[in-house]
Formats: sequence, structure tokens, C-alpha cells
Amino acid sequence: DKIRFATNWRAQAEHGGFYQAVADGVYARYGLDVSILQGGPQLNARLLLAAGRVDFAMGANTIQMFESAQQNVPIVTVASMFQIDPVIFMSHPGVGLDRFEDLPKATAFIASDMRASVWQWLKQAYGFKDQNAKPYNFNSAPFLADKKSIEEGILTSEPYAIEREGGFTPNIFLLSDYGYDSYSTTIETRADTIAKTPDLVQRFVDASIIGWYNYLYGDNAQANAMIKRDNPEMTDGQIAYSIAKMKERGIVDSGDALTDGVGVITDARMKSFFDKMAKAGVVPADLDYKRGYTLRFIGKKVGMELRPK
Amino acid sequence: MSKKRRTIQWRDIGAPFAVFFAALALWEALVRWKNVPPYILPAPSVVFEKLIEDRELLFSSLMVTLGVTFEALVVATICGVALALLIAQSKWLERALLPFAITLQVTPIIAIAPLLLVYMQPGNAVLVCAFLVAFFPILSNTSLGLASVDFGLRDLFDLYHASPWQKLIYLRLPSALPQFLTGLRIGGGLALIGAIVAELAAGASGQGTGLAYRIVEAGFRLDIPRMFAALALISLSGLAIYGALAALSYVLLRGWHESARADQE
Amino acid sequence: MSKKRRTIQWRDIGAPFAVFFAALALWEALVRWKNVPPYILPAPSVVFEKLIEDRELLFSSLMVTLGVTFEALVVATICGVALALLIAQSKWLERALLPFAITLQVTPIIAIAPLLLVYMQPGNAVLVCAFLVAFFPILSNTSLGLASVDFGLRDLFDLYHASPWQKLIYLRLPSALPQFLTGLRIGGGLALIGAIVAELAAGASGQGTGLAYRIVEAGFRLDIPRMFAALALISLSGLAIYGALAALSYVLLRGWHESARADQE
Amino acid sequence: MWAVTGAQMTASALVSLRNVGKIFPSGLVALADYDLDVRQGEILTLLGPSGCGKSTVLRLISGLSSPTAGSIDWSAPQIKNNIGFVFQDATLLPWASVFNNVFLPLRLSGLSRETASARVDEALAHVGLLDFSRSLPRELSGGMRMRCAIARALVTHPALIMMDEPFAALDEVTRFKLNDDLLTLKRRLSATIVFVTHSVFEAAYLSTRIIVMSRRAGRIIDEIEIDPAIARDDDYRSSKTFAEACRRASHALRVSIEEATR
Amino acid sequence: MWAVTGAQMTASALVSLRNVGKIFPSGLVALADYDLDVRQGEILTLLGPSGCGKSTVLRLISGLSSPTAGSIDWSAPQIKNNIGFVFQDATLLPWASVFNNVFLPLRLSGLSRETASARVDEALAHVGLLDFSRSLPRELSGGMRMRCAIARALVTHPALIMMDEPFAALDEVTRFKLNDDLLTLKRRLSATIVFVTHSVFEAAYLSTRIIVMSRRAGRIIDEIEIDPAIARDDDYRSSKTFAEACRRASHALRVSIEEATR
Ligand SMILES: Nc1ncnc2c1ncn2[C@@H]1O[C@H](COP(=O)(O)OP(=O)(O)OP(=O)(O)O)[C@@H](O)[C@H]1O
Ligand SMILES: Nc1ncnc2c1ncn2[C@@H]1O[C@H](COP(=O)(O)OP(=O)(O)OP(=O)(O)O)[C@@H](O)[C@H]1O
Ligand SMILES: [Mg+2]
Ligand SMILES: [Mg+2]
Repeated sequence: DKIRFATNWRAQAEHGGFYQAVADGVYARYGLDVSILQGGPQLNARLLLAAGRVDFAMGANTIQMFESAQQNVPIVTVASMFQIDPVIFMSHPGVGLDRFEDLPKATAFIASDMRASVWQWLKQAYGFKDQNAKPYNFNSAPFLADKKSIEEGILTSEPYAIEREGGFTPNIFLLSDYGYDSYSTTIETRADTIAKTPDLVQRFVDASIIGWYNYLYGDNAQANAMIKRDNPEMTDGQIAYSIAKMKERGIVDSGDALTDGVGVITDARMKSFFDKMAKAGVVPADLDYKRGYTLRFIGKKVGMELRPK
Repeated sequence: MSKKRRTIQWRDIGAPFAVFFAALALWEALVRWKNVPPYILPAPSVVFEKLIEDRELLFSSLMVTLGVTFEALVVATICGVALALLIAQSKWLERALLPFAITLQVTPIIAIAPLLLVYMQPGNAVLVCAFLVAFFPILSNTSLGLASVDFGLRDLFDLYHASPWQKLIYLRLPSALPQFLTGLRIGGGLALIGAIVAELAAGASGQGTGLAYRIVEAGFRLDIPRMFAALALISLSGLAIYGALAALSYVLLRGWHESARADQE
Repeated sequence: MSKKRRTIQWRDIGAPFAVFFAALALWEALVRWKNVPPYILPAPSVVFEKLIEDRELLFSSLMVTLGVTFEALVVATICGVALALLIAQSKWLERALLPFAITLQVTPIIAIAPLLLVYMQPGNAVLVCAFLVAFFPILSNTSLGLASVDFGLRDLFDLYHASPWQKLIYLRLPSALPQFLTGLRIGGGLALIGAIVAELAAGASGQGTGLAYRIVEAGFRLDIPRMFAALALISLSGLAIYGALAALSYVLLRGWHESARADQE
Repeated sequence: MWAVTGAQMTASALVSLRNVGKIFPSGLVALADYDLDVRQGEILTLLGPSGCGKSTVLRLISGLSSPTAGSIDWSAPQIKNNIGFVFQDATLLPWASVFNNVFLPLRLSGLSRETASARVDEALAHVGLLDFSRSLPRELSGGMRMRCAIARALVTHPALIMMDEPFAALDEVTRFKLNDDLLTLKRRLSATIVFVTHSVFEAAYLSTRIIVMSRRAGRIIDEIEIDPAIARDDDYRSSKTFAEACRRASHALRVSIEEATR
Repeated sequence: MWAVTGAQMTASALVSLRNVGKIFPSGLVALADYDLDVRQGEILTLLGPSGCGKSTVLRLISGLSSPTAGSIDWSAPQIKNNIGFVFQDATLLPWASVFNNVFLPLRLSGLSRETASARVDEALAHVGLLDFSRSLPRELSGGMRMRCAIARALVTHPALIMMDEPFAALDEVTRFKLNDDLLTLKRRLSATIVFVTHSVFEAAYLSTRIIVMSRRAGRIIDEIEIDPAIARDDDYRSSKTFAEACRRASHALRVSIEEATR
């Protein structure tokens, strides 16, 4: 079957598992001919999914899932490759921004997608303020120039460039350490795809999970070559840094994934996250968020044997 | 005679509205007939409902955006005209300055906004972004206008040894008026665009949040009707700006310039 | 006489270059003196080195961007002129169609690009974005030009019962030429901007990756010298486009239109 | 017997203006209750003080302007499509060469450049501009521009020729020559000519009828007929008929101006 | 004794053109080796076939165009700043009312509207445009536009008046009146006038000197002096002096044209 899968950013190690499954033929073994459509700053992968332009899309976080449920968009999350959302804040060391409690007073460079989601919760939970928010257009120069500022980032990417070009190691605050227990790098598809071809969804989810195991623990050279071909700016150093960070913090393989396999989602964690967001007013408390995901295709311990003991 | 006049006036207003509503009706029909879900293309009626529902939020954002727009347009007009005047002084100045103006025009705001944020206060960075988008058409058109002065009239002013300043006030500026006003009409729309781009690139000026962010946010939320509601407000603002500037043109050119006269008689 | 000529030509080329290099030298000096780190503002020399170093990557990206630019400019020119002609047919058509054109102009591409990708193929979406940015100035200026036909000449053509087509070819188009060409010069720069914005908004068309992406990516990697190298290429392209269109203007208007004649004699 | 008469001859009218009024949007009454017949084959000259409405009458007849009152009727409407008009300003296309300016009416009627070129050259030769056929209007003197406009008006061999002070910018020798050329052409084409001039002598020399208008809404002060049978040559210039026509026209002109300034 | 002479009178020259050449970029030789003295206080008329270079001479003298050869010297350079010029085209500001067009030169010399308004009105009254002072140029007839330009040129009371066929678009009665007005003004201001006309009669009536130019690079064919002491009135028009001046000028004109077409 021909499958189009849209990621949410340019090709990078954070998408490694999917490239791995293409590169080493796992998708092919599952009878899938997958082409990956890489995202970008303006590409709204989930809109493309809703419109039927692609068959699967990568979701960035769980708040987005709540929102599609709220808007009655028939998109369903079927798996989550990351157990930990790698979204972070960075600050300059030694300028009075070394503790998370210090951050709300600083100017915050955040991208508009974060502002529409996580930021709403941060405002309520930690007292961050809208007037401190400045747009982050994926260029850290303003952050480097203003020592009293903080910047959003992804654990596995921005700190690398800042260490190299800025010449210092920034403070890193992984938001999941502060109660932000969203899923990330999810696989989403349309409700009618699930209804009509559940088998196809299952195969895609399984093959992707295997891809991720292989990418993390197996030989990922081919996948990386593919990433670099799709995104020529990507460097080996950056990829190595990303993979190291993913492993170090167990972004993919930790928590529930250790017992039920990569990709797992649990009702309990969904509820915990939903309650936090509802409390923050990010989503209405009466939202039937359960429409937005299904546990039907995961928790089957697929590929767990690939994890080194 | 007076009857004919009235008929024309009715048509003047009626026609565009008729076409406009026809287009909306077609859109509505298409959406309903094809059963297009609202997150792909919302029907006008849905957008309108949303506009009413979210009016407070959207209107306060609109005000922020319009504020930046007007500031940018004023600054762009002043700078565009000033630079055009400077350039018109001599070929030498034109050749020396124009490359910088062109460079500014083609520099992608989105790319340099982060740097602008480094060099200046956020409020100024926003203004600079919006300004950069709007000023070039004003400059170009005013330059053309200043260069298109009738040679006979130029001779007349030379004959009376008019000072450069007098030539400017009494000859070049009135001559350049039609082209300048066209530049202003283009610039008016671009200032609006500029305000939006600037907000995305450098943040809203002041405390509020402009329409740009509302649109992007609605996009992320897949709240496409709200996105269209915001876009509708932008379009209406654009039309209002254009209309106001067109009216200004008409008042200033009526009677003497071909473009503003309906007929010879 | 011929000596005077040559002197002028030397100055024509020399002056802008002198100013340009002076500006670069100042920049270089400032960066060195203030010790500005390259990730905030790279010195021109560093940018130049980067340009040489990354020339293959950057030039192939440049080609992609220029490809989109030219396509967009051609489409914008055709559509802008066609719409201007349509609008010039009657006040009625003008009033009915102009609102749509204005709406398109003020619609922020950056904000709606995600939607465009829903409705069309990425390659087309890119072209539409770039086109939308460039076409309005061409439309506006051509409209002004078409409306500014001398009444005497209009009478002449009426007298001979010239067909609308003949009026167009022999009267209105030549009359509108100066304004059209100014619109084209504005549109040329905007098409370049449009190509860049479009790439950011809708992805590069085709397989290659354009300069926009290089800029964003270099910014993301904090490789600011490369970002400036890419920006420099964009500026140079903008200047080249402007220069080519200005030369075209000169050739077409020389001899009869004030704006292209150095002096009366 | 005087060849100059005041009597109304009833020849067939090509165009009839009846009770024509023209009020400009500025409120200025240029013409009121204006009656005029242009007769087939005549040379009708309008004479009158500056601003009396002569150009307005020409524009109304040719359909370039429409009356705000009254009617304009054509006995042979097809002639409406075969008018040559020399405007008071030369009105040349600034971007086109002299040749192309004169070629324009032929081009508009569908002729190719090859077919037309002989006729264009002939027209240019008549006005003495053959050497300048590749010049742009800007490179011409005022009189040369006007001659170019004359060539353009005559190149189509029109059935009705309207001329608004065509020879005012020309020296007298050239003017006399073009007067004679015009008479020859008229005879060849059996055209009708409506002519505006400020020269009483020119009017008397060329016309078969002179109408003197007053500055007051174009009121007709006098109408002078000159026998078309009289040959127009140097002898005619020294004839009594000519002198009488000049005298009467001058007198009417003076009356019209005195009336206006009163 | 004839008052018309061919002799060179040696009055003080206000401007001297010596060996002046004018070659346009198109390569056309408008003037070659042209010598001319404009004498203080005279009324110099340039006569010549269309395109012979009359307007070019006026533009060279007033400094609007520069010669490609030769020199132009002023004995009283301050007069260069006090020139009134009626161009061959009216050249009015299309966006300004008749009043403002005539006011323009005074405004440029720093006068306020209040101070100037009486003078402007006076100038407008002379050309009969007082009722139209609020009209735009587009609302005027051709002759009215030219009269507006005349008022503008004279409103500054210039010491040197250049007029390029100023009265060509006017009826003869108005023309005669303006001729007399011009003579009165000239006397009042003791101005110098350089005049271009195609009317031999007008030249003979107004001038103290007539220069007839040939179409060949502006070569001077004849120079006719008319005693400035003779009063210019209706009697003069029927005098022998006048007739002789007309005859000689006409003859020279004919010669110049024959020479050119040969
Ligand atoms: N477009 C216009 N708007 C207002 N008034 C006008 C317009 N055109 C002409 N007029 C007025 O109409 C009157 C007649 O004008 P017209 O041009 O017919 O005069 P004319 O007899 O041709 O004069 P001239 O000999 O000076 O050319 C004038 O008083 C003029 O001011
Ligand atoms: N800008 C120009 N470029 C080229 N040739 C020109 C230009 N201006 C005038 N000429 C030429 O110079 C010659 C003299 O022109 P000028 O205007 O002086 O003639 P003129 O004597 O005033 O004629 P007229 O009585 O027709 O006004 C003409 O042959 C004309 O073609
Ligand atoms: Mg007239
Ligand atoms: Mg002349």
C-alpha cells in the first residue's frame, strides 16, 4: 500500500525511527510503500491529514490532539513514539535564571505553536506572562544577545548550536520535569482510515515502532544518510548529539514503554495531562478528549526484543 | 439628467455588492453541496457566526494590527517620499542610494527579524519590519512621478530661476501626485501585510496580540472558521484602507488629471 | 563632447560602487572595533569567505529561488496586466473586480500558506504565494497608466471608431508603459520576496531547496555568516532584476517619455 | 452682381444641428439654441472671438462630445465614419514616429504598412515632412507638428473634413500652398469641409460660406455666402468679391466682440 | 524718405549671438554660424518658414537651451533674470487655476497672494480672462489658454519679453487689441521684445526690426528696419512704410522657402 506520512519539521534525528523503517525495509516487509513528507515552520501536517493529502501525520504534542477533538476534526492519535516531550527552556547560566522559578520574569522567545499550547499552561501553572513572550523564528541570535532572556527549544537540537556557536552551555529545563507530561511525536490518522482499514494502521504503527528500536539500538547509518539527503544542512555532529540526548533522557524508551513497548499511550497519563490542561483553561473541562486517541494499536510489545538487554 | 445621475450612483454601489454577495452565495452553496467539512473550508455563514461569537477577541487584535499598519504607512510614506526627493536631486545620488533601497526591499523580513530583535527594541523592530514592506512602492512611484515632469513646465520654472524648493513645491510634487497616490494605495495594502508579517517575525507592538497571531493560533488549533474570520477582518481593513486612499486620490486629482476624470466634458 | 560623455560614464558606475564599498568598509570596521561576535553581526569579509566556501550549495539554492521568482513574475505580469485591462473596460467591472484583487493583496501569505497546501500541490502553492505578493503593484500601476491616457488622443481614436482592441494596442498600452514598467520594477523585487516567503510557507517547489530554507536553517544552526551570505545573494539578485528591468524601461521609453530622457535637447 | 450674399441657400444638409445646447459640468453655457446646417460639398468656415464655441461645434458634429440639449441629425450617417479632424492641438502619439502618426488612421482601418506607405508618403510630401518621417513628435517644431496632424487628417481621403485652426502655426507662404492643396483635394474627393480660422482672409479665400459666431453662447451674428463657382486663385484675392467678404466678416467679428464685452 | 532700411544700425546690443551653432542629438543642424544682436529697447521680429529655427533662437537667448558652438553674450546680465516668455504651447500648470497660473511667476519671486492679486487681476483683465480666473486650463478654449500664458509672461513686467507666436490662436480683433496693449506696455517698461510670428502684417506693425530666416540652418535672408519713431496706429497700417515692410518681408519669406525647397 502507498502511504504518505507527514512529519512536523525538516528531517532530523528526532524523526529517525520513521526513516529507519523506510531505509532498512521494515515498512516494505509490512507491505507498505511509505514516502515521508518533511515538514517546516509553516507546514501544518495535521491539516494536511484532515484534508486527506496525507495518510498519517506526526503530532507534536497532546494539546493539539485535544484541540482537534474540540474542533470535531476526525483525527485520532494511534501511537506516541516519544514518552517524554523533549520541549525545553534554555537560559544563560549565572544571570539569576538558574532555577525554573526564575524563568517567568525573563523575556521568553517562543514559537507560535508553543504559544498556542504549552505556554497557556505555563501561564496558569507557573505564572509566565504574555507580555514577556516574543516570537522565536528558529534563530537563537536574539536569545544569545539578550542575557536576561529564555528561549524555547527541543532538548535534542538547540542546545547543540548554542554550545557550538555561543560558546557556553545553557541551563536546560526539560518541561516534562516540571509536570508537563504530554506525549510527543505521535502518529495520527483519520477516523475513517481506522474504520475502513484498521489493518493498514496496525501495520504502519508496528513497522514504525520497529523502526524506532532499530534506529536507537541498531545500525542507523542508512537512516541518517537519508535524513541528510532530505535535509542537507543536517550534520553528523547534530545527529549524534540528538541520539545521545534521546537515549540519555529516555525520550523514546522509558516509563510505560519499558513494559509495554515503544509507542504506548495510557489512559491514566492522558487523564492526568487533560486535567492539568483543563485546570489551566487551555481546553474546556467537559471536552470528550477520549475521542482523540485510541489504544487499539499499541501496547502489544512489538519489537521489544530489539532492545539490548 | 438628475435621474441618470441617480441611476449611476445606484449601480456604483450596487454592482460590487451584488458581485460580492454572489461570490459568497456560490461559496456557501459549494460548501453545502459538496459537504466540505469546516476545517477544510468553512462556509461563509459559519465564518460570520464565528466573527460575531469571537468579536471582542478579534476586534481587540484588529486594533493592534491596524495601529502598526498606520504607523508603518505614515513612516513609509515619509521615508519613501523623502528618499524619492533625494534621489530626484541628481543621477549621482540616485545611483548611490537606490541600491540600498532595493536591497532593503528584497531582504526577507522573516529572515532578518531575529537580527532586528537583537539590534533594537521590540516595538521598533516591529515598525521597521512593517515599514520595510510598505516603503518601496511609494519610493518607486514617487520617483517616477518626479521624473515625469513635463519639459515645457520645467523650462518655465528654469526661466524664472525657481529655487529647488520652489520647483519641488509648485512643480514636481503636483506632477508626481498621481503616481505618488498609486504608490500610496499599493503601500497601504502592503503596510497591512507588513504589520502582520512583522507580528509573526518580531512580535506585536505594545501589550496586545494582533491578528497575525490569532490566525496562526487558529491554524494550530485547526479552528479554521476563526482563521477565516480573522482573514475576513484583514480583507475588510484592506478594502477600507484602499477605499480611503482612493477617495483621497479622487479629491486631489479631480478636475485636472485624466485618471480621475470620468469623461472629457 | 565625447570627453564629457566618457567622464559621465565613469561617474555613473564609479559613484555607486564607491558608496557601496565605503558602506562595507564601515561595517567591517565597526564589527572589528566593537568586537561583535559573528553570530550577532558577521563582518563582510567573513560573509564573503562563507560565500566562496559554500558557493555550490548556495548557488544551487539560488537557482531554485530564481526559478520561482521568474515564474512568479511572469505569471504576475500576465495576470496583473490582464486584470488591469479588464478593469479598464468599465467602471462597473472595476468596482466588481477590484475588491477581490485588494483582498488577495492584503491576505497574509505566511498565515494562509498552510491552507493553500490543503487545496493544491506544493509546487503550485509556492507559485501562488509568490504570485500573490508580486501582482498587485503591477495591476495598480498598469491601471493608473491605462486610466491616464491623454483625452485628446482618446478623442482621436474615437473619431476613427477604433475597436477596443486597436485602442488597446495602439493607444492604451503605449500610454501605460511608463507606469507599467514602474509596476514591473516593484513587482520584480516583490516576486523575489514572494519566492522566499513562499518557500518558507509552502516548501520549495520541486526537489531542490531554495535560499529561504538556507537562511532559516543557517539561522537555526546559528551559522549567521552563511545566513548573511545567502542574504547577500538575494540582494544581488534583487539588484540584478531591478537593473535588468530598469534597462528595459530605458530602451522602451527613451526618446519619448520624460522619465527616460536626460534633458530636453 | 455680388457673389457674396446673405440669403439662405437650400442645398441638401449633410448634418443639421437643431436647438443644440452645450452646458459644461462647470456650468458654463458654451452653446444655447444653436442651429446649423452643414451642406453637402460646401466649405463652411466658423469665425468668432476666442472662446465663442467654435471648437465645441466641431466636436459636437464629429460626435466627440454630446449636446446637453437639442438634436444633431445626419442625412448620410455612413459619412460619420469617414471624418478627418485636425484638432486645435496637434495631438500626436508621442511614442510614434511622424510616419506612424500619419499611418495611424489607415492602420486603424485595417491597411497594412506596405499598402499604406505610398499614401502616407504622399500625405507627408504635401505638408513637406517627408524628410522627417522617422522623427518623433518631440523633435519637431510647433508648425511641423501641426503639419503632421494635417497629413494624418487627410491621408484617409475623408468625406467630411473638420479643421480647427489648422494653419495658424504656419508661415504665410506654406499656408497659401496648403490652402490651395486643400481646395484641390476637396474637389478631387468632393468632400465637405468645416473649417475654423481666425484669419478673415483665409476664411474669405477658402469658404463657400462663413458663419460668424458671438461669444454669447455661440449666437450666429452673420452668415456670408460666397459663390462656389468662383475660382480661388491669386486673381480672386484681388477681386471685389473677396474684399467684400473680408469686410463683412471683419465687421461681424467686430460686432460680435463688442457685443460680448458690453 | 523710406523709414524702412536695410542698413545696420549700431545701437547698444543687449544680447549678442556670435557664430552660434545648434545641433540636436538627433544630428539635425538647427542653426549654424548664426549671428544676431538683440538691441536694447527694440522690437525684433523673427520671421521664417516653419521649422527654420525661430523657437530655437528664443530658447538659446533665454538660456533654456545651450548652443553646441559659438557664444551668447549679455551686456546687462541682470536682465537674464527678468525675462518674460510666451512659449509656442501655452504650457500651463494643469492642476492650477488660471489665477494661480498667472500668479506663478510672482509667487516664485516671493510675492504673497495678497500683494500680487491686484497685478494678476490686471494682467487677466488685459487678456479678457478675469471671469475665468478660477477655471482650470482644461476648461479653457485654445485661445483662452494662450491668453493665460500671455498674461503670465507679462505680469512680472519683464525687461526682456520673448514671444513665440503668442497671438496665432486669437481672432484678429483681439489680436489687434493685444498688439496695441503690448506696444503700450513696452513703452511703459522700456522693455526689449523678441517676437516670433507668421503674420507679415503683424511683424510689420509691431517691429522696429524684422529678421527673415531661411530653413537652411537659420541663415538670415533679409533684415528690415522700421523707424521706431513712427507711431503704430491705424494710420500706420495704411502707410507706405507699412506696405513696403510687408512687401519686403513677404518677398524674403518667399525667397527663403524657395531656397529651402530647391
Ligand atoms: N471641458 C470644458 N469644461 C468647461 N468649459 C469648457 C470646456 N471646454 C470648453 N469650455 C468653454 O467653452 C467655451 C467655448 O470653448 P471652445 O473651445 O469651443 O472655444 P473656441 O471658439 O474654440 O475658442 P478658441 O478660438 O480660443 O479656440 C469656452 O468659454 C470654454 O471656456
Ligand atoms: N528636441 C529636438 N530634437 C531634435 N530636433 C529638434 C528639436 N527641437 C527642434 N528640432 C528641430 O530644429 C529645427 C528648428 O526647430 P524650431 O522649433 O526652432 O523651429 P521654428 O522655427 O520655431 O518652427 P515653427 O515655426 O514651426 O515653430 C526643426 O527642424 C526641428 O525639427
Ligand atoms: Mg478652439
Ligand atoms: Mg517654433
